Amino acid sequence: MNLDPLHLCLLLSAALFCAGLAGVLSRSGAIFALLGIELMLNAANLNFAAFWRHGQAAAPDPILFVLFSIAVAAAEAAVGLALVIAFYRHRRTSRLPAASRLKG
Amino acid sequence: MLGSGILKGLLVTARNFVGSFHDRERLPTVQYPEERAPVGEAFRTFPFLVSDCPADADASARLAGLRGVACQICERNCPPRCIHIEKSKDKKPDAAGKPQLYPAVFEIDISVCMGCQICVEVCPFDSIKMDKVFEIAVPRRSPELLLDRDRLSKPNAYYRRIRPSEAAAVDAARAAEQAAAKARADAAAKAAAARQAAAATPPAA
Amino acid sequence: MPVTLETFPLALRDWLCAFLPQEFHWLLSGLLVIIAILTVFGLGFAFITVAERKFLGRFQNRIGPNRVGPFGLLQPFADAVKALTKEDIVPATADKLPHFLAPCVIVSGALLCFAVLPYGRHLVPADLDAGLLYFFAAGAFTELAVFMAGWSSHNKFSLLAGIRALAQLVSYELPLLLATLPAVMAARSLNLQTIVGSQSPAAGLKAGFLPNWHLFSPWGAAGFLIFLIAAIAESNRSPFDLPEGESEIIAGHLTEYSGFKYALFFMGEYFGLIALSGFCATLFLGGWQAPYAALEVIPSWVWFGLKVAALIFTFIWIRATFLRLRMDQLMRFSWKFLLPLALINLGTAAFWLLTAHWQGAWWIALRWFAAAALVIAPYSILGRRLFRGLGARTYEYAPNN
Amino acid sequence: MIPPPLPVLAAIAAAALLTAALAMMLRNLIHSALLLVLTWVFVAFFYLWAGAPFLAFAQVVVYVGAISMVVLFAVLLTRRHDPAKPTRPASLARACSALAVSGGAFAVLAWAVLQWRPVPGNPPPAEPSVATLGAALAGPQLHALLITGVILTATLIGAALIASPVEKPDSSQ
Repeated sequence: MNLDPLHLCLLLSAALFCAGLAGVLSRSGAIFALLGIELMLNAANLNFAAFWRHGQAAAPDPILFVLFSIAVAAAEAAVGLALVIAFYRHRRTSRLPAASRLKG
Repeated sequence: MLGSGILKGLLVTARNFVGSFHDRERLPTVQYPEERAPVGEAFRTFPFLVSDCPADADASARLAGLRGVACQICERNCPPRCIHIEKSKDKKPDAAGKPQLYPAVFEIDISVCMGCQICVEVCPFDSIKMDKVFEIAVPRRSPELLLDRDRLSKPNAYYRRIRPSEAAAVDAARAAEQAAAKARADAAAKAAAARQAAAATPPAA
Repeated sequence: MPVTLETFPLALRDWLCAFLPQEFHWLLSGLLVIIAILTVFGLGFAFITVAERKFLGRFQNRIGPNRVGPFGLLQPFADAVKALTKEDIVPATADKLPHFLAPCVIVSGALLCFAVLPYGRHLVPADLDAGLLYFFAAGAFTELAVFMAGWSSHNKFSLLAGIRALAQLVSYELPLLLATLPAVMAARSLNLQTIVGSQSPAAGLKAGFLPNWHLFSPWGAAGFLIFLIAAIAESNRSPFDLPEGESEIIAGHLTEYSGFKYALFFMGEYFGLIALSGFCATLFLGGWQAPYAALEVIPSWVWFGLKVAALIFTFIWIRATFLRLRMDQLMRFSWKFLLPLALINLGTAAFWLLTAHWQGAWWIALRWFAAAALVIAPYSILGRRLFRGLGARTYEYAPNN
Repeated sequence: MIPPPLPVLAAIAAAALLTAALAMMLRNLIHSALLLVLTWVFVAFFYLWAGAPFLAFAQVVVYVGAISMVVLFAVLLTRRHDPAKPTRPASLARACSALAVSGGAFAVLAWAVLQWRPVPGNPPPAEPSVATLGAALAGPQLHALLITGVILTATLIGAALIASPVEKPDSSQ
C-alpha cells in the first residue's frame, strides 16, 4: 500500500465526507442534517488544499476556491438554520419528516 | 454636543482620582485599627456603674464605692430586660452617711442590651451611665458579654474623662445635694442638740 | 548584534540556548518565549487586578486594598490562595466535560492571542503573515467557552445569560473587526509588525507635531474609539458588563462556577483585556514605536508596555465612571451606531489614503477638514437618531430644577 | 517552509476522523455540535500542515466563530424541553442503510483514490503570502469575490427575514 501524503489527504477527505453522509442519512433532525452537510463541505475543501499542496493545481487558485467555499458554507448555514427556526415556529418541531407537507 | 455627558462623567471621576492623592476631602477613609475617628461626647454604647472611688482603686474599693442602692428602678424599666439585680441583706452607709442597701448582684447582658439609655434616665442616684467602649467582640456570648458588678463598675474619674461636661454637671448636683443633706443633718443635729440642751436644762421660767 | 537594552531579551534567550546542543535550540527558544509570555502576562494579570481595585478605590474616594504586603501589592497572591482552597462545586446535573473544559478553553484562547503581538522591535513570538486574522481566530474561542459555560451548567439562568453574553460578543465582534480594517488598508498588510512599521516616526510627524500614529488622523481617531468601545464590550467590562452583572444576575453564565474554575474565567477575561489593549496599541498607537525619534533611546518594549498600561488605565477609568447599559440599549448601540460608523470609517480611511499625495497648505487643510467631516457628520446624525425621543428625565411629583 | 512530516498529517487525520465519527454517532445534539467544532479546528490544523495559514485562520474565524454560534443558537431556539434530549436515528434499518450507503461510497472513493497515480506536478508551491492572495482576489478573481459578497449579503438578509417572527395581522382571534 502506498502511503503517499496526497493519497492520505484524499482518503481523509473521503472518510470525512462519508461520515457526514452517514450522519445526514441516518438522522431526521434538520439541524443535524445541516451539521452533516457542513462536514461534507469541509471534506471537499480538504481536497483543494491537498491538490494545491502537492503541486497539481495553479498557484493560489485552490486556496481562493476554498475561501469562497467557506463563505458560501457560512451563507448556507445561516439560511438553513433560519429555515429551521421558521419551520419550528410553525410546527413546533425541527424534525425533517414533519416537513413533508408544503402547506403551512 | 453628543457625548459631552460622557466626558463630563470622566472628568468627575478623574478629579476624584487626582484629588485623592492630595486632598483629604476626597479621601475621607480612616484606617481604623491604627487611626480612629474621634467619637462625639453624646456617643454611647452600653451602661456601666459609676463608683465613688479614686481613679486607680482596686476592685474591692470600686465595689465599695458603688452609688447604687439596689432600688431596681432600672431593672424594671429596662425594655429588653437585660439588667439583673439582687438586693443585699445588710446595709452600708452611702456617700451621705445614710445606711442603704447595695446590689449584691448586678448583671447586665450586653448581648441583649440595645443601648436605649432608659436606665440612665430613670436612675435617681446617678449610679448608672452610658459607656463609650465599642470594641467588645468576643468568641462567646456567655459569660463574656454577661457583665457582672466587677466589670461594670468604673471610677467616677473615668466618667469625667469620657463625658466631661455631663459629669461636671452631675458632680456639681451631687455635691450640692450632699451639701444640702449635710446642712440638713447639721441643722437637725443642732436642733437635736438644742432640744437636748433644753431638756437637760428645764426652762427657768 | 551588540547587547543593548533593546536587544536584551534576545541576548538573554541566546545565552540560555547556548547551554544546549544546536539541535534543541528551536525547542528551547520556543519554550522560553512561552515561559516569558506566561510569566510576564501572568504577573501582569495579578498586578492589574490589584491596580484595578486600588484605582477604583481612588476613583471612588476610597483607599482600596492595602493590607497584604507593602501597599497591598501581595493581594493577588492572597486571592489566588483563596480561589485555590475554595470548594469546587459542580452541579449534579451539569454536563461534566464541557463544564470542565469551558474555563480551559477561555484561558487558552486568550493566551493564543499573545502569540502574534509585536512586543518590541525584535520581539514578536510568531511573525505571521496573516497575524491580524490569527488574532481574531484565537479570539473566536471565547464565544465558544461562554456558550459551553452557560449550557453545561444545566441551569436556565446560566443558559439565558450565556445566550445574552453570546449575543453581545457576536454583536461587538463586527465593529471590532471593521475598526481594525483601516489600519490594514494603511499598512497594506495583515502582518502586525508591518502595521507597526507604517506608523514609524521616521516617516515624519502628523500635522507637524503629532506622533505618526494612526490615532492622530481622523479615521484613526474614530477607529480607535470604536475599537475601544467594542473591546470593552468584548471583554465584558463595565459599562457593558451585563453578561456578568454581579450586582444583578450573580455572574450570569458563571453562576455555577466556583473556586479555581471561576478564577480561570476571571483570568481569561483579563488576558483577553491585555491582549486587546496590546492589539489596540499596535493598530492605533504605533505599537512599540516611540512617539518621536528622539525618544527611541528608551527600548521599544518599554514603549509597548507603557501604551498597554495607559490603555488598561483607561479601561479602569471607564469602569469607574459609567453605569451599566440595558440589553436593548446595548444591541441598538452596536448595530445602529457602531457598525454604520465603522463602515463609514472604512470610506474615510480610503479617502485619506487616496489623497495622501495632496500637497500645499490649502489642500492639506481641505484633506483634514473633509476627513474630519466624514467622521463627525455620521457621528452626529447617527447619534441623534440613536437618542431621539430621549431627554432629561422629568418627575411628576418632584420639582425639576 | 519545510513540509512537516507525515506522522503529523496522520495524527491530524486520526483526530479529525475520530471527532467527526463521534459527532455523527452521539445522541446529544449539542455534544455533536461541539465535537464538530473540534473537527473543524483539526481541519484548520490540516490547512496549517498544508502550508496555507490564511486558510486555516479563515476556517477558524468562520467555523468556530460564526457557524458554530449559528448552529448552537438554532439548537437552543428550537428545543422544546431539553437540548440534551437525544435525537435518535429514525430507525435501526435506516441507520444500517445509511451506514451501508456511506460505507459503499467510501469504498468506491477509496478505490478510486488508490487507483489514481498523481501526474508528477510542479514542485510544492511556496507558501502564498497574503499579498499574493489579495492581488489574486482584487485582480483575476474579482468577479468571484464580488459574486460571493453579493451572495453572502443576500443570504444573510434573507436569513434574517426568514427567521424574524411573522407579525400576525390580527392577533385578536
